[in-house]
Amino acid sequence: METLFALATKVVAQLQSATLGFLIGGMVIAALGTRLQIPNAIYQFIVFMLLMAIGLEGGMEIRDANLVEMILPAISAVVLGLVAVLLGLVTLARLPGIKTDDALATAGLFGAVSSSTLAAGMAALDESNVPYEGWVPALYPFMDTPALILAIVLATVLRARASGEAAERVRVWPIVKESLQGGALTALLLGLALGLITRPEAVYESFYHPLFRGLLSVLMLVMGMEAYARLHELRRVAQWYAVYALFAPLVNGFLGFGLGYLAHVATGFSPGGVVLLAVIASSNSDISGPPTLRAGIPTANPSAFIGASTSIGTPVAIALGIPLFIGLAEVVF
Amino acid sequence: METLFALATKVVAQLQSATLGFLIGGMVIAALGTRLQIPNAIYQFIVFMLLMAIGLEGGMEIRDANLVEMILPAISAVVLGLVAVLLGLVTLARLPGIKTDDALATAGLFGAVSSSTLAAGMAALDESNVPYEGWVPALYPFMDTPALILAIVLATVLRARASGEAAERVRVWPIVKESLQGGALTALLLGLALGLITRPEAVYESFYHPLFRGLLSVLMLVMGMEAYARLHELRRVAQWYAVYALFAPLVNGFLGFGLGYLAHVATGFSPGGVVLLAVIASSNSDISGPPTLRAGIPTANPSAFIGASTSIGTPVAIALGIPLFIGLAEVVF
Amino acid sequence: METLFALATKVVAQLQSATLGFLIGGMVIAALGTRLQIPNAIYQFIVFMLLMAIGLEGGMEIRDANLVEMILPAISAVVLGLVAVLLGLVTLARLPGIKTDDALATAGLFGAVSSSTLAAGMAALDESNVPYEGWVPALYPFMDTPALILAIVLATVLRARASGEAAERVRVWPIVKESLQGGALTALLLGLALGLITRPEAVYESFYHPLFRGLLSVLMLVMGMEAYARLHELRRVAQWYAVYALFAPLVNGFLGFGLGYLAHVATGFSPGGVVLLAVIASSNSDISGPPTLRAGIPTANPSAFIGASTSIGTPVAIALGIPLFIGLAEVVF
Amino acid sequence: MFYDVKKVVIITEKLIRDGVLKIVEAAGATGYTVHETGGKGSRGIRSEERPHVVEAFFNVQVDVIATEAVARQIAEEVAATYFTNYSGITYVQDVEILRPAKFEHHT
Amino acid sequence: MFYDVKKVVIITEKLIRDGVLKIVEAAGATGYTVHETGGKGSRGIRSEERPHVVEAFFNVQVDVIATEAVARQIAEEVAATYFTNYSGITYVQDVEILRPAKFEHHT
Amino acid sequence: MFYDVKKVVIITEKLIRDGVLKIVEAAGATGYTVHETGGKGSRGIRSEERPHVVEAFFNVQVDVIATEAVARQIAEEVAATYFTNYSGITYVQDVEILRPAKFEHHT
Ligand SMILES: Nc1ncnc2c1ncn2[C@@H]1O[C@H](COP(=O)(O)O)[C@@H](O)[C@H]1O
Ligand SMILES: Nc1ncnc2c1ncn2[C@@H]1O[C@H](COP(=O)(O)O)[C@@H](O)[C@H]1O
Ligand SMILES: Nc1ncnc2c1ncn2[C@@H]1O[C@H](COP(=O)(O)O)[C@@H](O)[C@H]1O
Ligand code: NA
Ligand code: NA
Ligand code: NA
Repeated sequence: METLFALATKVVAQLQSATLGFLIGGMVIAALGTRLQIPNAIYQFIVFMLLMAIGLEGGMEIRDANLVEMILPAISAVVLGLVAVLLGLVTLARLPGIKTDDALATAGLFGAVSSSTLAAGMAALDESNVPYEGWVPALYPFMDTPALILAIVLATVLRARASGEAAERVRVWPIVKESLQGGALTALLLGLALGLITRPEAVYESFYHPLFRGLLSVLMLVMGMEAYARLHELRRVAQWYAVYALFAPLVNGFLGFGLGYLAHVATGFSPGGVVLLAVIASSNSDISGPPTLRAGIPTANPSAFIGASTSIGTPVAIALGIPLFIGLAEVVF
Repeated sequence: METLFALATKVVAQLQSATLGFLIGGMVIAALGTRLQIPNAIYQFIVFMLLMAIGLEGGMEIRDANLVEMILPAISAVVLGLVAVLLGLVTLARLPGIKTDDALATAGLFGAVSSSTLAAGMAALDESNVPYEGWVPALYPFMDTPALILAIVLATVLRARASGEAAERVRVWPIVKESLQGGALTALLLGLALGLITRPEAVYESFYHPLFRGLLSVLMLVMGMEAYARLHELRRVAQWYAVYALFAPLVNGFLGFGLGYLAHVATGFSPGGVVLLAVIASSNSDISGPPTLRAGIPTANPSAFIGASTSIGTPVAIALGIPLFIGLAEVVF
Repeated sequence: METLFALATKVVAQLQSATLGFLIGGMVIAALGTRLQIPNAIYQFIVFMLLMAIGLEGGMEIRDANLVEMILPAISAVVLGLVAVLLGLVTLARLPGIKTDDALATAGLFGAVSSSTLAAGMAALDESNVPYEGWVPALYPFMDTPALILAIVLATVLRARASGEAAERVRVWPIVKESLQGGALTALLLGLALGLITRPEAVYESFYHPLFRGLLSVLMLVMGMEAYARLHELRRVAQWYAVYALFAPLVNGFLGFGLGYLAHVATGFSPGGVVLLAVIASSNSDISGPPTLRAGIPTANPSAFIGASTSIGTPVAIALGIPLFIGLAEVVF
Repeated sequence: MFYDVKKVVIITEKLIRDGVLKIVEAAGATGYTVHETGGKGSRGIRSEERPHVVEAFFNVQVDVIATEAVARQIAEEVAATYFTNYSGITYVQDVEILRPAKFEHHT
Repeated sequence: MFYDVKKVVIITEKLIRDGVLKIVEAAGATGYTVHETGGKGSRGIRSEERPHVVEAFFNVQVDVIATEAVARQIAEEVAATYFTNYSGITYVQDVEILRPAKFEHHT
Repeated sequence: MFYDVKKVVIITEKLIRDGVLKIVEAAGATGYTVHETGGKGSRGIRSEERPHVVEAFFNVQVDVIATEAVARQIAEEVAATYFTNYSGITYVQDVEILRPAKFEHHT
């Protein structure tokens, strides 16, 4: 009881965070019909800056990191991405009036990773003074790519089986490439490489790091406005998508917390790292996942997966998930 | 005599300010035919950043402010917006060859507020180490919206009267909404709300505040280039617009100084606050006022009001008004 | 031998610099087919920011500089721009299968100056703690404009001679104007003027200076991606262009080092200044030179000069030239 | 198989885009395409490149594929409603399309 | 001297731009022009202004000048290949050009 | 009432935009509309998306509504003046407009 109360207090306190304020503020002003626009060029650049910062820091940390400590979390990330898709297949896809393709595309998106949620989680941990291994955010692709691939492969196989034809062999490598070539993942991976190989300390400390929190606030505003703008797409599709989008981030997140906890016990994964793994699992891809899925499962209706992800999944992951996992960590560790 | 001399010295010293340098530099390079362009996306983002910064600071200050002290300045702001329009009606509108609609739209613009001039005023006060209440910039909408509304209502009523028809009731609420939904005001109001409700100190101190002065320098450059580019529009219309644009900022500004002074005597409004109120009054809307007026008074010729405002009004308010009001404050207080 | 070894060590150490890492990283991700894009608006703004920073610092330094010390380096800059074009005429233009017009346009580009290389050189000197006179980057136009003019004039004269007609008098002033009106040079010259006349210390220290290195890293990424993207243009033209583009930056740079050394002996030009003069000479215009040349020598094939410059010249100047000249300075001085 | 229908184009101030689109939809068009443009006409130059210091003061072009009747009605209604006070032009062109049902109003 | 040829226009999701351009080139067109646009059709609004939070989810318009046969083939092939799963329209127009050799396939 | 006139379209390098617009105005056109575009033709790909590291090296499209004579003259003059050294295409189309006086030269 007491711990539940402590958890609730923690969650409420998080609601005063500026990060969340910008997200909710974005929804509110969009609902009020503002003409304010953050230009697309600025949005794209912010995403680049955040992921480059994440990559650079990850790369510099990995230089001195104990690689053995990274094995369990990395495997957990892959497992979480795959499990999220399978969970979608046995829940969402079985609901009345839901097409399997649409369900798999949606589950793929929720298994994949959102850079904005990840960055918001990092900022929240920093504000709460909870340290974590600098390479944790770099687990992003370990969860993102497997989720997208599994969703596309399953959809292709099931579609073939349904039409009675022999399933055409799905070529996985083009999907991996397509996924890694996305702007966000490229920035992350390039940052990782530069952090590992070159000496970017000066530019990181003078530019990417100090601007991180501020750029994140602008990104939150954009995500909030976008969440509201996409609501109408959600209204076109079955309400089960909204229900799924409400629960999937929390379920995926708690699974992430659980696997992270095992890594904590086994190889000393830090509490902050556990929280961040949960946040990554809880997040759903809002930037580069959709086109990969649209190309890979062309028969799926984008209104279903994008509305659910952008309008409900991301706000739930940020506004509920992050404070919940931080609160849980304070209770558990 | 001596005070006049002191005032003149002060004004000349201000001319070396970088803010003004960028404004004048912008005019000069535009006149020389430069191909330099500050991209539109950057310009829009700068306006967002400046107004979000102003809003956040205002909101954080209002938290601890004595609300009673804000009453007189807020009322003054409303009065100044309305008086500016009425002054335009009894001066500009009566001049030979000036259509009433055009005059009212112009006076509405000069009654309204410019975020660039406001930000330049804040920077100038900071440079001169003159403190002011952090909520003063948030008076912006108290002057802006009433001025735009009064101009539109008067134009509609007078047009109806002129055509002998019964005046259609002007619906004020849509104009208020349209005005507040503009990008600049939304950013300001959202910042205010976030400053009041959430805890944005960290993001403000690490991002919005340190970038303020630099972004302002770029905005000044844009405003200078734009002032030159719009000159040709001014040439298409009666010269009275240029004359009005030369005097209105100073007259409106001195009225602002006067009302601010009364608030100083009555409820201790700071000298810096008085200057800033004068600067706001002196400024004319160059961003979001024009489309509101164009929609509200469609019969008015945009070349008249935009040329006068952008090419003469804003440079006069920044280059003459700001140093003048700061100088006056040093003499008066 | 030992000095050669020291030089090699130095060059290798520079290869770990983040600046270079971003450049090479850009090429690699472009080759891997990334969809990452730095928006054009951001790119244009970065160029503005870097050149405004260079200009402001130059202007502030010239205020207190001994003007006599600037004479020799300035003359050297002009000479280097002209010599580079003439060298191109007696080498590249004489090669089999090379049209004179194409050769002159290419040599003009290599005689002109690249702001990205210049900024990379400044960052490298800062990292190596080698000081230089703050006005050296402002030598840019002294080399850039003469090179472009000479290339255009020679092409016009030789074309007329070839066609047997009397050469139409080339009007030089329009070319000078066209060159100085380019976005990059305008920003530099405006910055110089503002640095000289106004007091931009505060805005420079709070904005332009701290962002310099970070914005440069993004620019390097763009230049790397662009270098790869333009390779296919190079493949359309004679291989001599690639050969020229490999050697011209080094030859021009060593000439710059040589003239700078003379100025060092004669009027105490600093070792850092000598390096930077070599870097400027070594650089080739990738932004504003091409359209000036396209307009001035319309018969030249842009694939020849742009491919050579962007795909080979700039990477060579940055990746080989800068470490070489810094290393040489450590050996020589 | 190709079918003959019309394309109506409206180039006008961005400010009145929403009003134009309302007319387009009310007339029964099944869709539209919007471009941002700059241009020059009787009321001076509008540029899509320069910072729009004055929010919304540049041009949009709206293209609508529709049946002849709908296309002509849109052109006439937009011109009648807006072109006294706002700058703009409109024109109609022949086009051939593949799926006529896609461009007819579903009532 | 002006010569009669055709212009085929394709407006579709940016995502499949490269696929469309492959069809265009394979059909023998000598070039194309690409615009970024927004619009509304049977599958909802796509905007070119709002941040594309979802990468590549807005419209492109591809214009191709070609001989009548090539133009019609492009329209039909694009529609057959893509318009079941992706949103998009295509239409063909008459145009007059000056240099017919420029728009014929060089084989 | 609709009236028949022409639309001439010029797609060329941004670099020579001002020269093209001078020809357009000198020929007596009353206005023009400018789009930024990318494309591919005989001289390679030009993109409107990538950073224009080389300032001004992408395409603009200029549309001019004018009388038949003016339209054809613009097409021919632009082609003759520029298309030897610069890349570009031009074509002419039929359009129907509402206010013919708006598109005739006021002398
Ligand atoms: N003759 C024309 N040809 C092509 N576009 C035009 C023409 N006249 C006007 N326009 C476009 O329509 C807009 C408004 O024209 P106007 O109402 O004449 O100021 C201009 O900014 C141009 O984009
Ligand atoms: N009737 C129409 N007129 C003009 N453009 C259209 C029309 N219908 C669709 N479009 C364009 O084609 C895109 C895809 O249409 P749809 O496949 O109907 O969703 C839309 O976003 C519009 O840009
Ligand atoms: N067949 C074509 N159809 C449509 N646009 C074309 C065509 N050929 C060329 N263009 C456009 O005209 C520009 C210049 O063409 P070019 O002179 O052939 O390089 C290209 O970048 C395209 O935008
Ligand atoms: Na996930
Ligand atoms: Na005012
Ligand atoms: Na050079």
